[in-house]
Amino acid sequence: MEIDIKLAISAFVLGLGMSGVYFLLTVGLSLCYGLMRVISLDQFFYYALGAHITYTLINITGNFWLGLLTGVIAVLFIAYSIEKLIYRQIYKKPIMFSMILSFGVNLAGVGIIKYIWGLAPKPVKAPIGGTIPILGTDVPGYRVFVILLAILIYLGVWYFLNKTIVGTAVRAGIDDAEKVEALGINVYKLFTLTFILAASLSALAGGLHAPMIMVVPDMGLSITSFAFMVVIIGGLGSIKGTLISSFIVGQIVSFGSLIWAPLANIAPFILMLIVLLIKPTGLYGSKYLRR
Amino acid sequence: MRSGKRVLVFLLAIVLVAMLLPAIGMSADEPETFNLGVLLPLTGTFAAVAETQEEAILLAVDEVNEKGGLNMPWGKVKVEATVMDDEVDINVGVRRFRYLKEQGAHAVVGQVWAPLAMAINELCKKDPFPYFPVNVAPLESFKKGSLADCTFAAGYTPWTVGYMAGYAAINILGKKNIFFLSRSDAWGWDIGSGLEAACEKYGGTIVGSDEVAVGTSDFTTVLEKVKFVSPEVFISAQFGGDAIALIKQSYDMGLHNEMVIFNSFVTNVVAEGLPPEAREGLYGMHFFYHDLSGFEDQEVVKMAESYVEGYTEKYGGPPDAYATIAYIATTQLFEAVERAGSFEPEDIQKAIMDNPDFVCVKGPAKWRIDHQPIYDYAAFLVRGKGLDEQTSKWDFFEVIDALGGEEMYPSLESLGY
Amino acid sequence: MKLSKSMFFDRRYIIVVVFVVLYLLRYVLPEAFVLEVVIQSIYVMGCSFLIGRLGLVSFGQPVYLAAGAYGTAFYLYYVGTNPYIGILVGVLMGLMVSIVAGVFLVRLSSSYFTLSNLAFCAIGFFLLQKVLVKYTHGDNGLWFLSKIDSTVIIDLSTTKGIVYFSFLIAIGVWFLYDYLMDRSVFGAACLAVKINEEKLRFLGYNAFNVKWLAFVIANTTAALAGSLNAIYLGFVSPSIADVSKAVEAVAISMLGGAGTLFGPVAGVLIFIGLKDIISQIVSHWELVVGIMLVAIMIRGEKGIVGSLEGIVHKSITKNNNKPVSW
Amino acid sequence: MEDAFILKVNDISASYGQSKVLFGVSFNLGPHERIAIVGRNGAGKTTLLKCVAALLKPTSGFVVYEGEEITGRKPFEVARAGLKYVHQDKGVFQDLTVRENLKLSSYATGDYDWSKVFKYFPKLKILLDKKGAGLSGGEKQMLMIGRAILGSPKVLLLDEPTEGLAPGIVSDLATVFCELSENTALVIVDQNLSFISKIAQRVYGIKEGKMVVEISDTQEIQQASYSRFL
Repeated sequence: MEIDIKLAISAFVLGLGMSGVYFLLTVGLSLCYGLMRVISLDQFFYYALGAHITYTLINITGNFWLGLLTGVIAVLFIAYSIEKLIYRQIYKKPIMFSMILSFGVNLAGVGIIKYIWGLAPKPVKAPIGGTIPILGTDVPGYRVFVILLAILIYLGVWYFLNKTIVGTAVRAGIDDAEKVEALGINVYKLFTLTFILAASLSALAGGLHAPMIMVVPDMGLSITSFAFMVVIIGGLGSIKGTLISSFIVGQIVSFGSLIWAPLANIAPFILMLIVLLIKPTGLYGSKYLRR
Repeated sequence: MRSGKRVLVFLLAIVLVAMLLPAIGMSADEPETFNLGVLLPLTGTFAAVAETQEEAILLAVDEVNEKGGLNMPWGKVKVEATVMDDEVDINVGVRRFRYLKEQGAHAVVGQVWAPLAMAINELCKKDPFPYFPVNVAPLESFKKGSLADCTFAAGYTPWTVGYMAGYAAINILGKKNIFFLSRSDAWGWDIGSGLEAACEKYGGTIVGSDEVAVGTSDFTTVLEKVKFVSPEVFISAQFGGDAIALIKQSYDMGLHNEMVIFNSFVTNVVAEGLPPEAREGLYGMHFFYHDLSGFEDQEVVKMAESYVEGYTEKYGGPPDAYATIAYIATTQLFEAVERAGSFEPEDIQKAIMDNPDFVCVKGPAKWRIDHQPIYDYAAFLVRGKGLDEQTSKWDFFEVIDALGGEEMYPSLESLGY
Repeated sequence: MKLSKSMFFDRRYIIVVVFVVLYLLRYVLPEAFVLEVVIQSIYVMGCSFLIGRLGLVSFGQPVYLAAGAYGTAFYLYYVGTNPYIGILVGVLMGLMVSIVAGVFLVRLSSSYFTLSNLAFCAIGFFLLQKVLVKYTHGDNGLWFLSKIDSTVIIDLSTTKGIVYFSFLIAIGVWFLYDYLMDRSVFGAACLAVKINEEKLRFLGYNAFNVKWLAFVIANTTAALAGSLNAIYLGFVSPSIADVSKAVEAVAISMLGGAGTLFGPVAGVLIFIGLKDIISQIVSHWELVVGIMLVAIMIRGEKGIVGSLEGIVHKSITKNNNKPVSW
Repeated sequence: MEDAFILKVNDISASYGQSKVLFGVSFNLGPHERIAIVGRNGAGKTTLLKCVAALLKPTSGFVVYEGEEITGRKPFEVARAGLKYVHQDKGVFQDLTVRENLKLSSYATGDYDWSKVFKYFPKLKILLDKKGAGLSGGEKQMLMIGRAILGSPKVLLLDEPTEGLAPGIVSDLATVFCELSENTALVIVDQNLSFISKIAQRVYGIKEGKMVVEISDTQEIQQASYSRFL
């Protein structure tokens, strides 16, 4: 099938929308890995929880934004307690502990969601309807909003990491947390902060994604492998890498499905394998991050 | 190493003792209960569907027991159901299937997921056992020699779904230019070949097609393609959660203004998961829609009504399409057992094949030689209602027409008979 | 090791004892459960070895399982009817896949190794489900149970025969791993890779070769389990390589105690047993299993067998010397 | 003499996983003293320093700093109290500029007076906006030490400060260390014996995880004759 220029433009914009959601979901994953050297599979639980709380709040108040905010705040508190109760105990253990532990948290969390909300898919209406013409193509307005918001969040995270002293400490910790501690900084506070930041961004991703897809307890599962690909292609621990790779993966998925839809599912995996074989630390992963 | 040898002797002794205690066969000829094994994917992708199927099966069991039980030559026999979860995993499913058998199940109903149904069918081929899968099974499994003698599938194949969708789009809605979005697995391909057969027969054209994987949540790029091709009708093979995402995104992108959106096999779960405005004007084939008011065959309307009433009373909501497949499978199993007067698979098979006509909650039907039921009303063509047309929580669709009969099924020759 | 020999009998006897006891469980527990435990234990063994003895965590185990299963399935569906040849073909297929994959994957550092195995698994799944659909029939799968010939001595066309055979194979596999782990230079070299790769290099060993060999052995074991599974079910479908099952093998390894000889058996026994029991009692078993997984990971980092052996050794030897691993 | 020591390390044993690394090591440090710990690769020097700085938990033994036991306390608390460890691998934060590296230390200690850093290492002033990854080995070491002396620590634990540095820089460092010890006690682990003979007031020898020798005789230190013990 010949690719029309109009189709290509819309594929590009829609790909950006996907990139936005991927970015929000993976930036936390990447930060957690970088700083604490944990792989936090429970981010997908926060993602699903954010979406479900958004759904419920819309039903009660009719306001999407309030739902989104409540979801993020609720997850913030849950993540805080999970970090204190569970993660604290495994920071010094090998990384696979965090994988299995967070896999358990995810399993239990999704179980709770199923218990509370049931299994049936739930509708969430997009708060911004209509389409916006971009270069002669109509693009759903809500997607454009998601793209803009993702850019805003990236700028915010960038500012936090580069212009604030706490963010500088986080960046230093990504390099070597022990050395940060040796300077006299309480790294555990940094860990808690990073974890709840990651979880709230995941919840935000879930809430934002809800109007585009269906809300089901297992919704995190279908996005897990994509999220991991984004993090790995970009390089674990690198925010810039995460941004660039979520852009790339979004575009590959988008253009892949334009050519032959099944490509969308496999092309990112192939890209990831190629990237790793050429540069074993991902595009922007620091080679000093050894673990 | 002396201690080691002593251990070996000890072990040998244990083995000997254990062999002297073989499990004594306890199979009585005239059991007092009929043990029904129910194996459904209660967790995993199909959990929402499986939940409704479990309800329907248990309803059928309750109804039989209220009548006193199954009418067997040696008296009334109560039915006892054991429910297990197959987790959409072949190993788990087969293991639990064998548990059910070891626990003395006389028959098993279940499976939404086709590969597991086929794996269990394979076991039943070697070791005959009454097995009634409740899914829409792939075309390949009905090829001659594939199904075990006592495996009866209450659903039909996706081929029929695709054929009916094509028939309805072309002959009833009068839309001849079709874009078909398949699912890249046996389900999608079978629907596709059914659709193609219908197009060939009734003069439709597939002007564009694509396929996406199960579990795809973002369809926007594909939908752009659909928009670009601008067909008269957009038929999709998506099911469950995928269908919700697809239809919602189609609505968001304004596809409903330019073409008819047709989800080939629609269910209430999908309707429930859609915002009302996206549901409005959506067409689809529904295996069984609970509100048949206005349908001409009054016989069917009455029968369906009493089933829906019983179901709603017990579970607080009407039965869905897949629940009804499960209900029909269970009731047909019971009928066959009663007619056979025996729990033996050979007798049950004979009872069904000797007397293949039956009447179920959605009208008359007939078991074909390939173990598919040919329904007079295989599916109902429905149109989604918007918010202002909706009168109650469960009022999702309006029934427009019904399709069925041998015409809608793949020919026996094509299946190797 | 000297110490443990004087305290216990030769560990090879323990292997036989464990499997004979497990075999006898057949008379108490459902046969399907016991058989599943044995086959899954063989599957997890390789994974546990990689984690515990080399520090390599692979999230791609299902793809090696699938290599074995499909090797066997292709042979039995398209070529012949002898299940023994089928198993052989499956193991060879697994060997080939892991040799090739090892060349690319083993050189990656740990987290990247873990996740590129995941990617490899996803690609394998995609190949089986979409690309090779002509041969694999996609999701419909291949069924061949009724094609399997009966064979002499141990008849693999009967479930009983498969049970016997699986137990014999399991004992063989455990003898092999017992040798690999604690009786050979190779086992020591593996541990050295885990602790300090640099220093192994100083000793004149090629760390890559050690890791690669371990990777091939471990994943061929997984393929063997896949072959047994295929013979048992008489059916394969691509779902065997599903990415969503990737964490399971690792979780079971950790649960049982990674790198211990009987960890996989204990882990599988508990994991499958728990799931089977809990799913009968509560409908949302994930919740319970998830919480237990968290609790086990926090409380006993050595896994069940790892913790047990510590206790046993302490009470017997009455000192704090770290016990050698069983 | 008791209170004359700011740091007392008592009978420390430690292990990595299953392998024991330290066996009952003890040493003392006076308030303005410069001591050196020498030993071969793998003798356990780094492990010892990490135990003292609370970055590693010893299996037995304890560390007393300013009359208080600090074993088992959090590493950042120990560092804030003025006992700082300087890592051996020239590990400045690669992604951070020199300015950010220093800022971080100021943030940790509340000491924003960088003049003493520039007094010892004027070169850092020119490098302020350069990223850590772009510094030379000597510059990295300057930054590491400069970073550590913010907050006026009472004890500095320096792990292999001269490793891989050019001889000129090493002799500069020796001068700096001598000046530093006016306010700070130093524990230096190094293999460069000529460097040690220039600065150390006392030398401990460590071999296979055990303290084998303690030398306070200036002449012996200058001749490095203790190396026969290692």
